[in-house]
Amino acid sequence: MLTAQWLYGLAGCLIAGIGLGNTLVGSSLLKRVLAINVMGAGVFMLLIAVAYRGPDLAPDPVPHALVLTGIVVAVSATALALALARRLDRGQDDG
Amino acid sequence: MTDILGLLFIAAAMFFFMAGSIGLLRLPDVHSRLHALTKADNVGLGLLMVGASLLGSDPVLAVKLLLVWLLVMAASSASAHLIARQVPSGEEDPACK
Amino acid sequence: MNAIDSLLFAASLFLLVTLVTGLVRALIGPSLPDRMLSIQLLGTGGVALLVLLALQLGISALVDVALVLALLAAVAAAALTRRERCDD
Amino acid sequence: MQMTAWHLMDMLLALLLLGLAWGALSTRDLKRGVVLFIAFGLLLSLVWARLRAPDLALAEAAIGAGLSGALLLSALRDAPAMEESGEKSIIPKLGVGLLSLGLAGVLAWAWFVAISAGAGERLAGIVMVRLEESGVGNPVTAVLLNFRAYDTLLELAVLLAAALGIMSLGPARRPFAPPEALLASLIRWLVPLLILTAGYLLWVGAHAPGGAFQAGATLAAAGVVLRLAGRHRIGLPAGIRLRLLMAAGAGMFLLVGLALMLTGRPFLGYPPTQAGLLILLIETAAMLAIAATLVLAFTGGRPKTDVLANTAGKLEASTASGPVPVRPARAGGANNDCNPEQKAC
Repeated sequence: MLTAQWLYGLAGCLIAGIGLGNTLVGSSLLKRVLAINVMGAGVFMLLIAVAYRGPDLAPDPVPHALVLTGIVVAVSATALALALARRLDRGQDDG
Repeated sequence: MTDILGLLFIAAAMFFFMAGSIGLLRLPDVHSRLHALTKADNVGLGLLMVGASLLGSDPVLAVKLLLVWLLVMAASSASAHLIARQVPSGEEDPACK
Repeated sequence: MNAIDSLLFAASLFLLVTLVTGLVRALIGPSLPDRMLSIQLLGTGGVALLVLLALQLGISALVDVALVLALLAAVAAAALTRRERCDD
Repeated sequence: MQMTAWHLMDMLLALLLLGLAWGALSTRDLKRGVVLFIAFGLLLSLVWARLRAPDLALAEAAIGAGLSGALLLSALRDAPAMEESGEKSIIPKLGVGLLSLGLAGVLAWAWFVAISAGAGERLAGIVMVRLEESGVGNPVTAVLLNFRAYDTLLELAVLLAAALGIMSLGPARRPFAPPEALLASLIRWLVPLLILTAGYLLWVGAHAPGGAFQAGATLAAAGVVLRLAGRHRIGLPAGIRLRLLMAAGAGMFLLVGLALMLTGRPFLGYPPTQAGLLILLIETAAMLAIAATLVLAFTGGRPKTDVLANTAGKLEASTASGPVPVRPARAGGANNDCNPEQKAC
């Protein structure tokens, strides 16, 4: 087992944990959106750590493809969440 | 021989990057930090690109690296200018008030 | 591992440490432009680190990554500094 | 020596990422949080490069460091929605801590299982063996557009759904002020270069790192820069053509899949001789759709001059009754660039 897999894998787990905690208790909507993104990034790190095979070997392309999909979905979900937050704010102004 | 020259260039680049970081950290106000950072880092990157081109010994790579350096210079001088313009207005929220 | 590689490693480590040093400014601020400056440092330094990694790992595509990073660095700075129109 | 050098770098990077994640989320100052999050994205791009994932590094450099940053920095302007709510979470602190630890633990367990599984069972081997039949030389592109094309089709559908959601939530933000001279000259060379780079990434994605996602994000950056410079025309078409463009990615995928079924092949089962061409076709459409969606996401809503949406708005205004307040600006948004709730307008 490679040290890089350990390091990035466990860092990914912790980052996902930090993200989840802040998603639950975040003090503002924007903060919660950031937290969800951080949580996703942690999971991505975990997957890419699993795909890693060492400095001289080609890594596993399947997790790479999964994470690439994930990055794009994450940014579109973030944009949707921000649009919802903006809309929510206007709703409060109206009411 | 070219390898040694390349490494020397990279070592010189490291000096400039260090100077930029220290400047960013130690200088007293945002304008001087901007000044130190933008200048030092772009010189550092230029030296690093020369070094990497010498080590890579591939003309295509060298052209690409040169292009990237020019881009970074143009982009960072523009953004440095934009950031500098931002400062006097009190940096705060640009919404219409 | 030959001497050139070890020296490249040393350089990338050194570069990473200078980037961390610069990130302290993002942490302490105080103003938003101050923080953005450290992002700019991370952008330029990131390009440099990518070039070094490209040499060390032998992945020439990392130079393409550096190119994209260089192009996109300007976008974030522009996003920070632009004002919305309000005179109409 | 080599191993220790890598270890030092890995440790530094992993600690730095942890610290940035913590710093971005633990601060009460949102500006600081957003800037640290952008730094987190930039650093993540370096980590992908270090872990030999240049495809991801490209996507992260374009999206994580560039587009997300621009998106979040503009969100900072919507101050009221983003302010501290002051509400206490209903979940007790201990519970949150336990849940977070639980997630970290479950992930660590999953990671351990994945790592310790026999190397022979991995999909990587199958991908590498069958790469030649896929029509492309880049294994990540092969997985995305051939071996697991369904995933990517559904991803484009998710993207379309997000775009539709954003469009239906309200009008776009107000446009930006006209650019100063320096920014004007910046976009004069930056926009063409971004478009050129997008084309390059799309093309090179067949056999080297790159592809529709990275290209789409880079192309979107061109639209974002134009928007930031206060341009009215940012490359997005209007009306029905905008909708068609946003649906182009998933649509082209479906068309190709169905056409293949007509020839007696399974859905999205490309014939090996034409696979390369078909993949390029789908990727081109996907790139355009991704770029349109991301630019639309940055503007934050449907275009102010959107004919279809404005007719819909008028209908809404004429049929709405009772407690639902319909403000005039939404129905007649085309002739008024200002949101009424902004005090200055």
